[in-house]
Amino acid sequence: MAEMTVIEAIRSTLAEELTSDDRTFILGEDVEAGGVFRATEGLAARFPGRVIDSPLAESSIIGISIGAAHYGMRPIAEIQFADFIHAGFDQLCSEASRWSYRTKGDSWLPMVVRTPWGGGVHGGQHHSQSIEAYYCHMPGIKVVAPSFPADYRSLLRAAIEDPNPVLFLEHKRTYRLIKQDVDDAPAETRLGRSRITRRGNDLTIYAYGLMLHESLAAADTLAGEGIDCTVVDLLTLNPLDKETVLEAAKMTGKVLIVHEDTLTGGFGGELAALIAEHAFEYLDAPIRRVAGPDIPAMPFHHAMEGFFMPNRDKIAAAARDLAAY
Amino acid sequence: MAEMTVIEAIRSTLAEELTSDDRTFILGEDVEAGGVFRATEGLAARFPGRVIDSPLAESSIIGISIGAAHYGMRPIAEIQFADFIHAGFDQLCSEASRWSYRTKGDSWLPMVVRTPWGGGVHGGQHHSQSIEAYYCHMPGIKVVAPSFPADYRSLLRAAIEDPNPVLFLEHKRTYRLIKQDVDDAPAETRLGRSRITRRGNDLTIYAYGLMLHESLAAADTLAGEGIDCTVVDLLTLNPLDKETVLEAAKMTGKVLIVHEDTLTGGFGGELAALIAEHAFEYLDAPIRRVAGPDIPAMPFHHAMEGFFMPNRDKIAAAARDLAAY
Amino acid sequence: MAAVRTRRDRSQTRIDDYLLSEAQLEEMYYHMLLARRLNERMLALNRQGRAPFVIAGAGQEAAQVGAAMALKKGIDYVAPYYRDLGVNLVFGMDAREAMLNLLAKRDDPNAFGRQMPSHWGNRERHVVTQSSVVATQLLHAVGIALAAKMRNDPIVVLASCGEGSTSRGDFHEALNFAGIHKLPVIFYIENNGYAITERTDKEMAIEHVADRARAYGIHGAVVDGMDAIRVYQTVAPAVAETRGGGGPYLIEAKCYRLWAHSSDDDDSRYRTKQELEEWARKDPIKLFRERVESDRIFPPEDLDEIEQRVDDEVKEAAQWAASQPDPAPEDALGFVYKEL
Amino acid sequence: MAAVRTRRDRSQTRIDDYLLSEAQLEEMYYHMLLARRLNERMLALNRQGRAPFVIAGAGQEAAQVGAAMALKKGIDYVAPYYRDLGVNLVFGMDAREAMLNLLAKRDDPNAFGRQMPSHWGNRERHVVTQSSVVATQLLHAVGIALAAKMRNDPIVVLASCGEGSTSRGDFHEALNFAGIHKLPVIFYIENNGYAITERTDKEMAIEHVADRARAYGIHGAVVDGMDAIRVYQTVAPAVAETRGGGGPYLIEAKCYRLWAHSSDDDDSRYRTKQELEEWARKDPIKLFRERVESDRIFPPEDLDEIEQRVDDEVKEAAQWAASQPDPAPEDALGFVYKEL
Ligand SMILES: Cc1ncc(C[n+]2csc(CCOP(=O)(O)OP(=O)(O)O)c2C)c(N)n1
Ligand SMILES: Cc1ncc(C[n+]2csc(CCOP(=O)(O)OP(=O)(O)O)c2C)c(N)n1
Ligand SMILES: [Mg+2]
Ligand SMILES: [Mg+2]
Repeated sequence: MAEMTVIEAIRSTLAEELTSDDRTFILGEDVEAGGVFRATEGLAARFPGRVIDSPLAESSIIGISIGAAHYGMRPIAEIQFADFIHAGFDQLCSEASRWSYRTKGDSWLPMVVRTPWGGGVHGGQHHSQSIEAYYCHMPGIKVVAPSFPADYRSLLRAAIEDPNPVLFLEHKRTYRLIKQDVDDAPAETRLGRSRITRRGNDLTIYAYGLMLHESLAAADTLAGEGIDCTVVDLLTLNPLDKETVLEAAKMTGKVLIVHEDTLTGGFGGELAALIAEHAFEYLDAPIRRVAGPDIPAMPFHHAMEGFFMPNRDKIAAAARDLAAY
Repeated sequence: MAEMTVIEAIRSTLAEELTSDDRTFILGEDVEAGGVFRATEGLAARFPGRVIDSPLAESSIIGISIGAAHYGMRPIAEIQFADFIHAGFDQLCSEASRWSYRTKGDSWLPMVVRTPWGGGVHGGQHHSQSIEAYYCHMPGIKVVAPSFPADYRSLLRAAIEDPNPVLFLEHKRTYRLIKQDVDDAPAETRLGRSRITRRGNDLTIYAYGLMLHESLAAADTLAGEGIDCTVVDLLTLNPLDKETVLEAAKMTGKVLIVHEDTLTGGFGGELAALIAEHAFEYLDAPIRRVAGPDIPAMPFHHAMEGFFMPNRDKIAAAARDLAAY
Repeated sequence: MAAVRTRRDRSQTRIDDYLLSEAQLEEMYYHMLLARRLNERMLALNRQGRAPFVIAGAGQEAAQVGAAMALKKGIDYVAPYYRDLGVNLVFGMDAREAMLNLLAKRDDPNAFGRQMPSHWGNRERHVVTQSSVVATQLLHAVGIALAAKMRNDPIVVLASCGEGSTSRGDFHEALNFAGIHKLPVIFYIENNGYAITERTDKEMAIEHVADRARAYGIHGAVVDGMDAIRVYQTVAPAVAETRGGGGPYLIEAKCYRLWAHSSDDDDSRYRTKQELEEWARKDPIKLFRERVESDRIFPPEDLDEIEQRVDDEVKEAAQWAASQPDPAPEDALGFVYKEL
Repeated sequence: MAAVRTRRDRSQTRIDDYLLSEAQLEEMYYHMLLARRLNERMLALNRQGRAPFVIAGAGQEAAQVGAAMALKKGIDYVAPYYRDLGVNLVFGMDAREAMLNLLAKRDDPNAFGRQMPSHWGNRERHVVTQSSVVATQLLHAVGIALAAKMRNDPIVVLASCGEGSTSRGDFHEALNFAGIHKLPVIFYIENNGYAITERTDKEMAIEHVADRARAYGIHGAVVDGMDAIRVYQTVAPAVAETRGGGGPYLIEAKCYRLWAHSSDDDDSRYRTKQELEEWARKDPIKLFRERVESDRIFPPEDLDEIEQRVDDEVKEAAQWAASQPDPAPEDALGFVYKEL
């Protein structure tokens, strides 16, 4: 048992995977020097030739990883900030997501694209974005967004071992903020499973990333007020664990969906639609969403950033309304 | 009054706008020779220097249009197939969508990106895609998807005159399929408004593009069976006309959302979420969606294409279930 | 590679002028001709309403077959583009498979009916699966070459595309990365003068795409892509050099698109009959036959016999493929994710 | 352009060796120095916890000010990148505005607190708004130039970025289009040796970015970016030529990033003190002062006075800006769409 931050969980898992599977390698900007968040610190020296600085070109980071994965390697690409993945959208959408489908499984791509996402770090418009909605609408790509260090470890390992392209989202605000005692033994988390982290009968909150922690904090506060929340840590966003999602909705009949991403067209819409179709008869209240406002991306100034970011207070306020409905 | 196909409506509107506003020009692949769908046929000769062949490079088509719009022109970019816009995702998301926001209106972009989308034309994976969900999650971009020639005319004009970037989606299957008598006088359609095309008390169908026509056909069939449908032609998808959407849902209490795009993370999720939050008390049945299956994109072979495409029969079947609920 | 049924045992010894043996020359002719005849049959089927879409390589057979023959089948990789039927034939596709692909049959080994025709791919044969999006494959080729270099596998990757496709950012990013890491890649540009309706001057302000090699610190070469032998003689040494660690090549084969862009295109709106006729005189298959005939490599009867064999194969393949099963509607599902 | 308060009326006549007048040389020194002192103050504020983020142009002032001065203010356009404080000062930003921008104040005319500092933009001043995504602005510059050419407006657009940013596809697409249409654009690469931690050899296999000009049929030039006068002398004729229809230029200014990448970066992990010290000797501001002093353009007191004036302005601006209003939380809303 050791206490680990999120970034330590990631770094240690990368080191373990580089050790145990010589098909793995890391490709990304500045990764040899350790990367801007130091996720790859020390790895270039330990694994010579297997931690590779790419030129400043995101389409190539993804496209080259595709080629290497096709050849049988297990590339772990790093996109320095999720905000810069957009130039790689075409390679992910037109190529990676369809590699297996269009060859009926003759070819496949065991590759991971790791990238720091999310706000609350004074990153402004281009260092704070949530990108999951785009990739949750891309069958063929798996999207993972853990919240706790232990899950970062087990899901990153699972992502690397998965024969499909996995977008591995690391909430940058949590890198050093969230700590947890982590077992040496691999955790049980699997790709494609969500987890009911807390059980309560009054309403269900769905969240991932930083917002999962904010939701848990809100649930604590609410418990003191006699409102008992179920909190679902979604973990894998695509493909979604519909079973757990629906089970949790049916349990409480009231649901609150939380994400940092802007509201309209965000991932919460899909969750709400699923529940409104498949748990309709259990619903006791309108489906509520707490999300970023419909502006292009998070503004820089801390006052406006605070306005943008959902947090425990906004979540608790929405939950109170819902409980009272 | 003249009968016009969709493609004629587009071509004639382009000609009119090129005539009436010398800030307009067309930029895209093969547009000088008329384009692969002949939307710009004859225009290069009529408007010398204002119909410009671009190299085969989508990021540049969008990025250059941004610059020209910033300078005060009104570029009308053509992306040959919506499937190829992905390489321009970054320019649209990181740049175009935020130009006004990030300068607090100091700068703005009167530009249109026209592109043929949708399936049912034997186009396979890369000539059939629906792309609206990505751009409906991009505040700052307007997304328009008409269905009838008259609306193509009025909305294309409105898009060109709008001071914001507009993604103008042209369903390629309807180009020559759908005809309508079109007034000389401009139609009333405005950006940002949906239309209740047909009124009925039993349930509400939402659709756009080819699926609007399929939904109307389904509604005809259903009327013969005593099921009266309201059909909403969404027209502008982003920003959405929430008022009309909610009004139509409240009117019937049962809703069926139809789109060609794949289900999960599609635009239908947002519609469902809105309704499940803001019309919850009016709902008499689960919110149903008819959409493409969760595969990366439409397969080529006609049998599999048919399997993919929603159509009047699938819509009618879902509507019958819903009516019986 | 599909066995080429030679009429008699051709000599394996190099003919000095050619740097190719009789056996290789026969293979060359066979594959070029097979590509052309298949394409002709495909277009005929399209005109009869029996094949929804054809995109062909007529005029580029020499560029394709000459280059592909310079590679080691079973070892090297190709990341071809839609016109590269010739490359695929050399790499082992046969006439039947080509017809399965055209008709999007259930058992098409490229895409099982899921993609448009001419979107190649076959893992076992080292043909990288491709989409319709042009130039993306150049990066895949670089990734394969990087991986092979990391593993010390002495392979070469040939990635091809049209000259218009070099306008895309991915072209730049691919050549830049390959140059930095001195990867064993041949970027092979089939410059057929058009990108659908656009002539080369709409795509670039320079005459030779190959001149871009310098911008990446890599080797460049231009070759007459209508001459299969010259193509082979240019690509083969480049393959050897890049295999030996000499770094990537950008090779431009100058050829011509003898047909319209695709079965959906009407090229009369943007080019003249006269231009077409001029180029038809340089037809790479005609030129090849003239040369080997006048050099008396084979007796004309042998060449006629190859023609006959190709015709028979194409006919048989078209009939056979037509009777093969179509995908079922629900074959649209499955393999979205690979299960291992 | 912010009025430069000259100590006495400088001569407007060109000094032969310089191709610049006394007045221009004073302006050059003033702007370079102002850029440096502002950046120093910004970093100090960051270290005091009063400014969350600084990204500076120290070492690139000569490259920036020399190039910007070659343009016609009010007529020409710049599409700068985050290090280009010097360019912005020449184009009319003053010290107060620079500080408003640093502190993301409500009235920052670039981004009103909505973007990180050093994301410039001001429509009226012809400074194109920019994001953090590198190299996208090269295409915007091309679009402006295309529009201007269509309108017969005799303007020039200067688009700048770092050498690392030239690895992106947008660089290629921008230069290619500009070359095809012979547009009046100067692509201006400030090669400071690093892209965050990566040296130039990780970004390209060639020595000079400017050598890429040929790949696009455009002009290329390399200039010592530590020498403001040389920069001016290189860029000014290129501006004249491209304005006259001579087509685009790719100009590479060789300079050096004297500081870490940003206030968040620790450069000790990837470069040596020794390297830094060597380059510090070539500090462009020091070099400039030495040259004009030894050439006796101004008496040293004049230069001291400029220094004093700059210090005063920076101090005043920092104080003034600190007291300016912050955006309100709900200022996050609005202007998602432009209403006309
Ligand atoms: C990214 C992208 N944009 C547009 C298209 C549509 N398209 C298909 S082929 C083609 C022209 C390609 O020209 P070139 O690269 O010269 O190859 P050729 O067809 O001449 O062999 C275009 C524009 C596409 N397939 N991909
Ligand atoms: C598309 C994109 N990818 C990554 C980044 C993160 N990033 C910011 S600056 C930078 C290095 C830029 O290097 P260079 O172009 O040489 O400019 P310099 O900072 O040296 O002036 C990187 C990788 C970014 N801003 N945009
Ligand atoms: Mg071509
Ligand atoms: Mg640099």
